[in-house]
Amino acid sequence: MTALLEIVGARKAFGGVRAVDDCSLTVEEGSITALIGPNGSGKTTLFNLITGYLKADGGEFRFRGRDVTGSDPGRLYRQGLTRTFQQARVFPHMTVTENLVVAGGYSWRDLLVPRVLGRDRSRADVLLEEFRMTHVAELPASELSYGQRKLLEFAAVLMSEPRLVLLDEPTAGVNPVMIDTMERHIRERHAAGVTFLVVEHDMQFVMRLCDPVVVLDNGKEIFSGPPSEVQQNPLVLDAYLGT
Amino acid sequence: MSIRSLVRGGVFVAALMALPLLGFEHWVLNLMIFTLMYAAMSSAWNLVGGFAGYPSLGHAAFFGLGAYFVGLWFQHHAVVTGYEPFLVLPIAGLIAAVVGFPIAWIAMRTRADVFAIVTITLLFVAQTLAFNLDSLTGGAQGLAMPTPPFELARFEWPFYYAMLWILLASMGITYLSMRSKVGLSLDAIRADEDKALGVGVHVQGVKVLSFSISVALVAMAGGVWAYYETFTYPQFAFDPIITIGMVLMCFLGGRGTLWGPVIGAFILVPGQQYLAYRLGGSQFYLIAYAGVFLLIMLLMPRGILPTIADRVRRRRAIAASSEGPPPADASPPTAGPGSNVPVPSGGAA
Amino acid sequence: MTGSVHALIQGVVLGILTGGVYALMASGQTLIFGIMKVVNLAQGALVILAAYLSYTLFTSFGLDPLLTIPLTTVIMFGLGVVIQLVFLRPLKREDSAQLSLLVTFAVALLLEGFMSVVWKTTYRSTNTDYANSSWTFWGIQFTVVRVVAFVLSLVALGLLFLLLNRTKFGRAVRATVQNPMSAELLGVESKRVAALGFGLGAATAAAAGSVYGLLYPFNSGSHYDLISELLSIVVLGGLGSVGGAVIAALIVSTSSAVVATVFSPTWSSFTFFVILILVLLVRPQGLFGTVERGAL
Amino acid sequence: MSKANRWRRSAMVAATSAAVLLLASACAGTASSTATGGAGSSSGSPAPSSTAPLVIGASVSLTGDFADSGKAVKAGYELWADEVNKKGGILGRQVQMKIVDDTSSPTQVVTNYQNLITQDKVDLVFGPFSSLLTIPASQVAKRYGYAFLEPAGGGPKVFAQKLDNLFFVQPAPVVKSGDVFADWVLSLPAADQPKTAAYAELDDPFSAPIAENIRARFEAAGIKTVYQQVYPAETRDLSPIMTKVAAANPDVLVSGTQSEDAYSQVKSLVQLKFSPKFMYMSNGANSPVEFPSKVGAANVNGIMSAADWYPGSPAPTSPAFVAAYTAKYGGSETDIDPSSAEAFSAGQLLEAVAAKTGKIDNATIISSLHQGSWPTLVGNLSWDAIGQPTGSFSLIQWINQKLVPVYPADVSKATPVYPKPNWGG
Repeated sequence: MTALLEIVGARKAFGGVRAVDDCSLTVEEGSITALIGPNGSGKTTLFNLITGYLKADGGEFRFRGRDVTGSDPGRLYRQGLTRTFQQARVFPHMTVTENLVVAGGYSWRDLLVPRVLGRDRSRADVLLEEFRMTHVAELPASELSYGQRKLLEFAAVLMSEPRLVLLDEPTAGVNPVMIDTMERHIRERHAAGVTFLVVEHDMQFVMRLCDPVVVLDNGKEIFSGPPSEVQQNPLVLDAYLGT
Repeated sequence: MSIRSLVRGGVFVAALMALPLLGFEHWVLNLMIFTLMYAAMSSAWNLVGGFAGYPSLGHAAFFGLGAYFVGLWFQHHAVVTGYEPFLVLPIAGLIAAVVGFPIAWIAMRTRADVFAIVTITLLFVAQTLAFNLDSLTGGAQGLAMPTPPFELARFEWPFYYAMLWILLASMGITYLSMRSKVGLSLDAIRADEDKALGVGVHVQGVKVLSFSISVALVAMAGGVWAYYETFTYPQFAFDPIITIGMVLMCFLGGRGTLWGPVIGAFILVPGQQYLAYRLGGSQFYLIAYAGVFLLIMLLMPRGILPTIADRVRRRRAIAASSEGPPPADASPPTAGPGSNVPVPSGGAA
Repeated sequence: MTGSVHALIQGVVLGILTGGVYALMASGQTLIFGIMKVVNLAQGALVILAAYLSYTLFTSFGLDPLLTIPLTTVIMFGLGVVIQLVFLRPLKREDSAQLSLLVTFAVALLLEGFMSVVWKTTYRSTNTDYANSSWTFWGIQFTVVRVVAFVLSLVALGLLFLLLNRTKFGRAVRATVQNPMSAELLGVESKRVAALGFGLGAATAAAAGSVYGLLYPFNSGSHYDLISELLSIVVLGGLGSVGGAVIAALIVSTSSAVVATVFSPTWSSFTFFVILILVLLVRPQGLFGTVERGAL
Repeated sequence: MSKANRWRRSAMVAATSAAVLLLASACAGTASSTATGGAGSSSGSPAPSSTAPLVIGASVSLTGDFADSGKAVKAGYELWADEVNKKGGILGRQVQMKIVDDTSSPTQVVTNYQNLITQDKVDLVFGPFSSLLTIPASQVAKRYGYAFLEPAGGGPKVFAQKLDNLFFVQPAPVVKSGDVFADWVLSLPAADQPKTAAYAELDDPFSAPIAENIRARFEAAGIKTVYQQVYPAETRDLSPIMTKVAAANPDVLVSGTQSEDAYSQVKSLVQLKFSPKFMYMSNGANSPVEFPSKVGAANVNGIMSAADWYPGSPAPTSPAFVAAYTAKYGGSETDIDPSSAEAFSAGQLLEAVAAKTGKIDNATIISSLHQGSWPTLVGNLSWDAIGQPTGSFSLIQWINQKLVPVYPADVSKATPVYPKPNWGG
């Protein structure tokens, strides 16, 4: 396997607090890498640095072998790096189909074509079928349940056929049935060749799905390895239990 | 929907086109000129303030730019037929767009609230420039326009139709952008700009584009206004109250809608001008005005159109549910699991 | 030439002395933004209202405008709380930034209408017996009113600082400014803080208004002059940063006074706008603002 | 309502003041003459019968920047209507004023005159307040052939329109209102004349041009300009400029001011302890109550200004005007804004035209006023082809804390005091 995403020495401080402190991390092509750590360990900040929402104070970011340090989220998206948000951010006043189409990526030249073209719709329909959401295709996203919104957000980022998807707590606030649904979709997509980096608190979910697991504490990577070893690692135990 | 909106638009355009032919008194046409002007500008403002969600408070800077451009052009060119000032309007619009582009590029890097402040600052910069570049603008002495040589009976017609064309252009652009990916992008930007950026929407480009088009339309209206007024002055052309008018009408009618700003203008402009004419002497004019303003904001924060549309939809839904099972595609989603989870409001908590 | 050096120094002195008053007005403005994310377009009108209050207390009861500040502060605080409860609290979260702009503008109009009914539209100024006195040091004029205004503003800002840093309420306010969500998690009642914070912002207008009335003639429409300057100051300083507002106020008033004295008053307001645009080019968040992006 | 215009609302309050001519009894006697059709309106208003009221429309600013002066103008118009109606109206027709608010907005002022003329079909119109609103308004009036008597729009751009239906009801265009000061200074013995001059000018159509006009005269006469500065209307703080004036140490300070800036100038000079030998302020200093109250009564002495009407005006019918004013509005003579007096004069001109021609329609008014001079109490008002009055103002000076006309000789009630006493003296 080759490295799809490489981070070397990323740093980010807010005021005096070092949220991410000399953090290095590699996501192998074809993996479902978990990123875990106690609250405040810098997971979300690291996500924001990777996806270009925050500018790092230092460090280097490489995606598909290219230096992408300082790229904005849109550019990374077009290169195949995309993410979901913890709070299921969808566009509430747009229909489910439009939510997918807007994320499908269109160039400058396409700005004046209709909102939803025939080919946009057929692409969206395939995904909606896969996610079993065809019946809500024309509803505004605001009328979906929270779990459905999470699915919609996930489906939307797939519109652009990404190489790497960063999932920020895909199961947070979602009922058990929906967790299974989410897990199934991740597996299917993984099988289709998409790499995942997942921040997650649900350890059972992580253990079932992910390999390797990366543990972050105080903005640093303290462990990286297969899930079976995580629970035995003294550093990780320290970090979670606090000493 | 498309047939109905076509009919609605056709009736609207035909009625306005025919209005001067019906032999109204001058004062009616005069009132209509200002109504159309504000409808056009509010509609143009809507592109940025309504659809993109960036409340510009500086649009009057471009109104003034258009007014001064027309005034200055005819310091050096003669007016013979009287129609020349209308012919240079596209140039005024182009200049406004070119000037607006870099300004939007800088100002739209900030958040919406800072953007509002930066644009109002821009308005005062423009006003200061108009006052201080007196060798160019005539400064505090004001700038006289050529006197329109039209015959009295149809004096208002050219101004009326010029304003009407700008309104139709503005509404046409709004309609097209709503139906195209521009509108899709703007909807996404307004709802959640960060998310939009993260799914590859050309956020900055679309915002700047809509700003440029918007201010170009406003500048053209400014040019017509100055010619009609026959005189312009920095304080009058670069007046915050002009921006506030556009914003208020847009909010009143319903921002982010095609007809909202037009409805807002058709209510507010005649209302205001009539009130000022009939009862303006009252000391309580300003208090009453502010009171109405506040009531609208608190009771109909989304504006008339969306509020009415909501009510109609709800009534229909109630009617439908009492008559029989709702149509399948309109039923609330119950199939998906997890529907018991509380739904956080808005995109960004 | 010594003449121009002298003028420069005089300009700087004037600017700094005036800057204190602006700092006071802007601190209230920026505080309200920090707590509620509301750009308060009524702040200028509140200052003018306070100026009228102290003017009336002075002309009707002969009370010195500086001595009545505690009284006007209480009144303005109450008014601020009422405005927040009646007009701002009902706004829905969605769009509240845009709507609050318009609502506070409407409140400004309402106050203006009210003031023009009560006090008419003639210009007023609070002319105390020390209004025309000045001290001269090294050939530089220090007008008594300005020095008093400056000192007073420092005192008021000092009290504000103490309030924010040494009281429980102040800690709640600062926590809300930094992160409303976690502040709520920590048990801060954000609604109460918002109401009291708006009151506090309005209260700073009391002292500022008394001083403003001493320095300049004003009428009910004067708030338009103020608001654009105040907004620019808070943007320059970074929305929500009290320290930034103070520094920005000094930059603004000093640069305009210096340009007015050394070059020409015609360009003094313009200079400051140029500074604002330049700062925003380099740092869109203002001098001391922090980057915020949605709910990241 | 904009940043740049603190003073514009009080612009021309005292911009020039007009001595009011109560053409009182002269007109009263002619009330029975037969009036023919009213307006020369081409919009086809029905010809009113000879007893129908004579409706006169005017738009003034009752809210917004110009509200203060607008209200003073309204008071003058309405006072005149009351007075003329007491005498039986004009040519037997009762005068009815229709006054509407233009909110100090150029858009509204156009709407208002359009409405007055084409909707309400008033017989005659009077002007609004401020040159800035007079220009668009006069164009509307011109279009419909209405005579445009306007008491408050005397800026250069008003006359640049070259309208033949417009008449500025003051003794001279704003620009020339300071000529009387230049006349006086240059009439002094050479040894007494100032050698150096400073000019501080508010940048608006009613202030800076006055000072510039004086400067041209002074420079031609060899008085050296040591400092000249135009400041924008939003300048709240005049101490920087006054600091420079003091540093230049001129013999004469000529200030093109409105009102608040005049007070601020004086206050700064007092604080700076600099008192020039001669001091002229185009406006502000001619306000009998406000000026001493704002700058301190002890500081007014020696300051000069120009006026057309002022308390104690030597105009023979001024007492009658004052009596009527105080009876209707209360207060005392010193509370009367000269703008009210100027507005009143506009009405008096109508009476005079009616008395002379027996007609009161727009065409008659326009042609009549272009000929001869109209015996008003400030001398005779007469106009050139584009509505510029050809008379001159009176020079007034604060002597012993009272405003007294000092020049020219025919109105003078005291000898001008110079050099100006020091502050507080």
